[in-house]
Amino acid sequence: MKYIAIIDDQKFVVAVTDEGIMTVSVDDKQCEIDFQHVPDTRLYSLLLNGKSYDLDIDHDEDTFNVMLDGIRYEVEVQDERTRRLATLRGSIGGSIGEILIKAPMPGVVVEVPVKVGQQVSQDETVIILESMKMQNEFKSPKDGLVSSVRVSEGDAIDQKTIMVTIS
Amino acid sequence: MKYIAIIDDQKFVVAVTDEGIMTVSVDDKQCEIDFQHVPDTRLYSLLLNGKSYDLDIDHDEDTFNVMLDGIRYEVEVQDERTRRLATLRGSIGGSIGEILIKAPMPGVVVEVPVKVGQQVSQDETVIILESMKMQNEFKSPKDGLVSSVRVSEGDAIDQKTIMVTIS
Amino acid sequence: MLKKVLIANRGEIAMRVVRGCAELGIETVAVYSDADRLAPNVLHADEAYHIGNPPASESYLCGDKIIEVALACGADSIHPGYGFLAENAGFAQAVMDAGLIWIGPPPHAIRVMGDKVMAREIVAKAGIPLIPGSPKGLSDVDLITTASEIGYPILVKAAAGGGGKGMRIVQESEELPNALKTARSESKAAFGDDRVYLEKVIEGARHIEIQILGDMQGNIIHLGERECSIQRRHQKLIEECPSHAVNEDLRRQMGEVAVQVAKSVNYHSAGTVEFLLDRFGDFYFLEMNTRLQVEHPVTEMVTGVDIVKEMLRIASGRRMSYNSQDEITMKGWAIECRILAEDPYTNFMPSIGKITTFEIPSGNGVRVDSGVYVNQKITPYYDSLIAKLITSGENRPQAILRMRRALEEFRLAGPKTTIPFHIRMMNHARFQSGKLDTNFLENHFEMEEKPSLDRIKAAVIAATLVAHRRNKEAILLHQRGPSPWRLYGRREALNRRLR
Amino acid sequence: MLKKVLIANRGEIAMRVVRGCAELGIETVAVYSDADRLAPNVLHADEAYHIGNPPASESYLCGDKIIEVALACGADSIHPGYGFLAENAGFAQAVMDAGLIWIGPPPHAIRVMGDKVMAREIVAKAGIPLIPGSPKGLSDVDLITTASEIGYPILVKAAAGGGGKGMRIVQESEELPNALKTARSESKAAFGDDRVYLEKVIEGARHIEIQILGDMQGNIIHLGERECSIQRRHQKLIEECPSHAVNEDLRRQMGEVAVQVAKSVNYHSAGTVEFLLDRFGDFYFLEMNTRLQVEHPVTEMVTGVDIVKEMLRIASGRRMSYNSQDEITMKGWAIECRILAEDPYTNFMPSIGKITTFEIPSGNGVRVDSGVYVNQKITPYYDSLIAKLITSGENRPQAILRMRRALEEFRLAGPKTTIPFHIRMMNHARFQSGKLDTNFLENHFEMEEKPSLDRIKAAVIAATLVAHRRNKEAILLHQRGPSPWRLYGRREALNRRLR
Repeated sequence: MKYIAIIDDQKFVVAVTDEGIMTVSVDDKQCEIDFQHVPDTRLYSLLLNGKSYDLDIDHDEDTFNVMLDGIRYEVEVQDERTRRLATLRGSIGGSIGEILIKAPMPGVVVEVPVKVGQQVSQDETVIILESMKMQNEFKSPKDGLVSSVRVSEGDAIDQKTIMVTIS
Repeated sequence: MKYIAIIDDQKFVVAVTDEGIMTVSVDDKQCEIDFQHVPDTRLYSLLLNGKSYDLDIDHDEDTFNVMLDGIRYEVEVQDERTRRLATLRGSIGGSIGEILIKAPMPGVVVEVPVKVGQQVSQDETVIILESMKMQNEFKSPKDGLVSSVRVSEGDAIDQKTIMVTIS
Repeated sequence: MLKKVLIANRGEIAMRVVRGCAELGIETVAVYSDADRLAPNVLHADEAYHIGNPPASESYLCGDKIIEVALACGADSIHPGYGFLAENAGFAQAVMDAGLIWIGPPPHAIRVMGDKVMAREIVAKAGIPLIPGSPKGLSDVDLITTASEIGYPILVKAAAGGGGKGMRIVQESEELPNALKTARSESKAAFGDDRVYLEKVIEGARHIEIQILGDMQGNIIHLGERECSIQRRHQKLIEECPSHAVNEDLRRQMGEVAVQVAKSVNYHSAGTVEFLLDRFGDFYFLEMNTRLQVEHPVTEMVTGVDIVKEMLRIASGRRMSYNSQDEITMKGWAIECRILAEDPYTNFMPSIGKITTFEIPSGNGVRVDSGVYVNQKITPYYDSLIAKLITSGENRPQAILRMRRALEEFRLAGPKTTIPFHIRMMNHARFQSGKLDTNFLENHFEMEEKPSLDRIKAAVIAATLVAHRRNKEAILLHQRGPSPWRLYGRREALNRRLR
Repeated sequence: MLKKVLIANRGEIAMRVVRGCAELGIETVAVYSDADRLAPNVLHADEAYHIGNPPASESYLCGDKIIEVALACGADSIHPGYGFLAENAGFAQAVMDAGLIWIGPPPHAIRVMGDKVMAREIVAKAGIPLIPGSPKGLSDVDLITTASEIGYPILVKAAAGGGGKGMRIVQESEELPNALKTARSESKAAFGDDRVYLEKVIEGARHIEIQILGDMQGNIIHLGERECSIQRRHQKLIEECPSHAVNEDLRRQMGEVAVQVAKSVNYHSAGTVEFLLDRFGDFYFLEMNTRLQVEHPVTEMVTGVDIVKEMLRIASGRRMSYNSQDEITMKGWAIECRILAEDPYTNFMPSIGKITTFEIPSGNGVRVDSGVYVNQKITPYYDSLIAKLITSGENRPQAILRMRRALEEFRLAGPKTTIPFHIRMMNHARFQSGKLDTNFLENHFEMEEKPSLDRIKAAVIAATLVAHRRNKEAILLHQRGPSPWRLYGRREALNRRLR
């Protein structure tokens, strides 16, 4: 089976066959591997051409968060089928250009310095959220228009709550 | 529900009710308890009249191995029904008096100094098993007759293999 | 000696005090909010009592309720840890008024040093050098005038503050009004007091602090310095003992000044006098922290003094274990990395979630102080400290190399943590050379780093194989039968023999 | 310096060497049997290679295969740990003949000291006191005659032995023939050599050993003593540094003798000279262990010397880090408890099974050296050592109290372990008073202890509630719906908010 793995801007073609003994090749280069899962955990051990890697892998759909020697790698893995679908979807759906600013954690809204319809520039603060005794400022990732403000000062909100949208 | 818990030679009557809030009494004395399980583990926390106990509990049928502050307690728990059954079984079945000497771990049989039909006295060595680089001598727990020898020198045996029986 | 100590705190510091008490044969009482029922300090204490809802204002900040629990369970004393009620002079007094022993400094010392402006006044009287700044409680208008007299960059600080809360650095005058507003609001939220004051920024300075220990017999000694220059938004991230910038002579000077500061408020128990040390070797008093500090372990590693046990001893009315300054010797080097639930890749954004893996490093010269457990949820109610990783060695390079080893060994999954940040720092040439100052992160540090191609490939292959396994399993859900995954690897059959 | 070290071992000592190398920036190569694919040393080494089946004779004892792997992967050196090939002079020579560096003493020293009888001869020549005993290789008949000359009790020891294997104590003459038989058979199995010899038993003696460090430049120093009197069937269970029975003067004397022993075989690397110390302060040479020892951490804690790093340094041809004996100072006290997969309640019977919980203690003064992981199966193929728990403190009582705290914190479930034994020892008045000898366990120790009624009740209630839960769930399997168990406790509803 062929997979495309993307990490930052690098793309790798990984071919896995598992008739009898599993073999893996990366960009057509065959690797000697031994891959083991520690039962009941998210831990894996990979011996790759003799080198030993101790990994903690968490995933969410096609995105894999790999922790290796304390460093996190975000790998997107697509097989050929999902990749074709994704390309299709991308070209049809296009980007509407609306950005949702979500709360990455529960917290209390301290201040909302913007209003619906207001023009904001990139890096302008659109919301201040307090969590773990710290105030965190959320900034607009681009120049745009505030298309909605869904929270108010003092609101205790859950993780992933959409706070503001910019279009 | 009423349970009988036996530890060494001490016996306790534990009554548990769980309509609404759970209450527990031991030998008719009511206890204030808060009992919590750490998810996905064998660990429990018991607050008993304010005192905090951190426990690791493993069980096998009605025998519970409780580790508390590094010490192991073996508790047998019976509800009234199983207790009645056990008493019944005990009085009918009786003790045949045959003792099975089982291997507590896998190992290699080093020596079998006894033969079938031989008379042995209490604490006489009936088998020597090597495991973890140590030789362990198994002794007869009572005076008796060797009724069977099921292993030979050099055998690699599994845990719980019956090695010798004494009647 | 004390018989039963109630620990009015949570997390790693509560566990630290449980351990110290256990090692002296003193019983411990934990108090917990609903968020902490299964925390290690609750499980390892001798007794534990529920005190309220997760928000600190409904549990760990409820002084009256905590005193009530202490009296009801027969505790003879209260240790406040740090944060929460530790520097609340009113609480300290209330504990004593209830007939309990307060394991900390006298309320008067807490009160004076807790008011940063009052502290400056007392210390100035003793002839100790101070950073130019404003008096407390001025209006915004007056502060803006004073700021232009002192000159920029300038620091806005909360009069009641500590731990970086309500603190803002201001580069130029236009930014000042906004900074004052935020600082007042944070300070109000954290301490119920919105007074702020100004302080000149000394550029290129190091944060050096002296650990103090005093008993009720009037003996005060110091345990040498700690360097805490690696900070972000005035939150310490890495601390070490001793400091690369302090020699024997400077240590004696700073130590003597610190002892003088402590004496000016008749201090006893553990405390810390913080200084800025500029590039010319001159130092300025910053503030005194009238409590046990997060970073106390590095001093313990190097001096061999168990600061928590000394606090317990002193509170019981005994003399401290050391008769004079000469008995304190420093051996080797220790470094502490704060492992926080924050994501260093996204500007240290707090990260929450369940801890799914928590395996601490150990071995020679490694210490971990933590108060979390596997399956615990990191919540937004408390600060983001998960664990403190401390390593020691015969010298600074050894401690750094050991820290890198220990960081790579640490298996902590679930919330994002600062471990990658610390690994990056341990590999940082300038950090290794010891050229530190409080602006190190702003001026000399970038989180991004190009990982080796070998590691990228390993991550790519592992992720792909997990995806491949998932695909296979999805197919097999329809087909039934054993997963072919079990057949992977060359040695499965043999491994089965061992199960 | 060395570039890449192959570690020809498993378990905690392999992990110990991985850590030492990592802290010096040296790459590591693990070799593993099928039983150890997921062991921490395999996961944390830079490279790992499979060498065979679980039985040591098919993997960790295959010297040729290990040398082959080292050459193939470009390692420049081999560290043998302890056990397996560590004291195999032939292997050491083969490593050197293959052009690799042997991280250990010269093969000649291993050979001489490995033959207990040859060792006695060499040492006797140097005028060092010896315990009365027989020459090696005598027949049973001759040994029985010699035994009656020396007098009972007497010890039967394997000529090629170590670690208590092939060793038997004999109280009276009738027992001797059987003891000789067992000892020869164990020795044959363990070392392929059935020669035994006899040694007089010195009653009430302590086991005291001196840690030696020597480099190839001819410098040899000692790192003070360790006391290892707490033994069972000649297996050490608890070790400490320093010894309660050794003062400054005796330490100097024993240290000088030990250095002399090491010099008699032109020793370099780490090694240990073992003595018996009798009640009158006289000491007798027992044997020299020409390897890193299990109990080396207690010396590291007290002297601050990292013995493994020094071994690596010395093997690379450098001088050791210390120029003279004067640079070695001892500070504080350290104790090590060996956590074994043995059941102290049933006469230390080995216990196997899967490790289901493994949470190590930490905090001030606590070190754990281990090489196991959760879900690992303890197998019968290797020795029973799961972990070494080491605590240090300013003095012996502090180290003991800290050990008790750490033992109670240790959460290790699955196989039965010696933790309850160690807790019992730490609470033992005679142990606490330091009155130790090698027969301590036989004469002064009972495993049985009446636990407090409070704890018994807690165990009873907890077990009953787990049984109750199981009953409820069995009923509910028929009824469906949410388990009422989820409704237990007062705060479930609130906890849900936090999930």
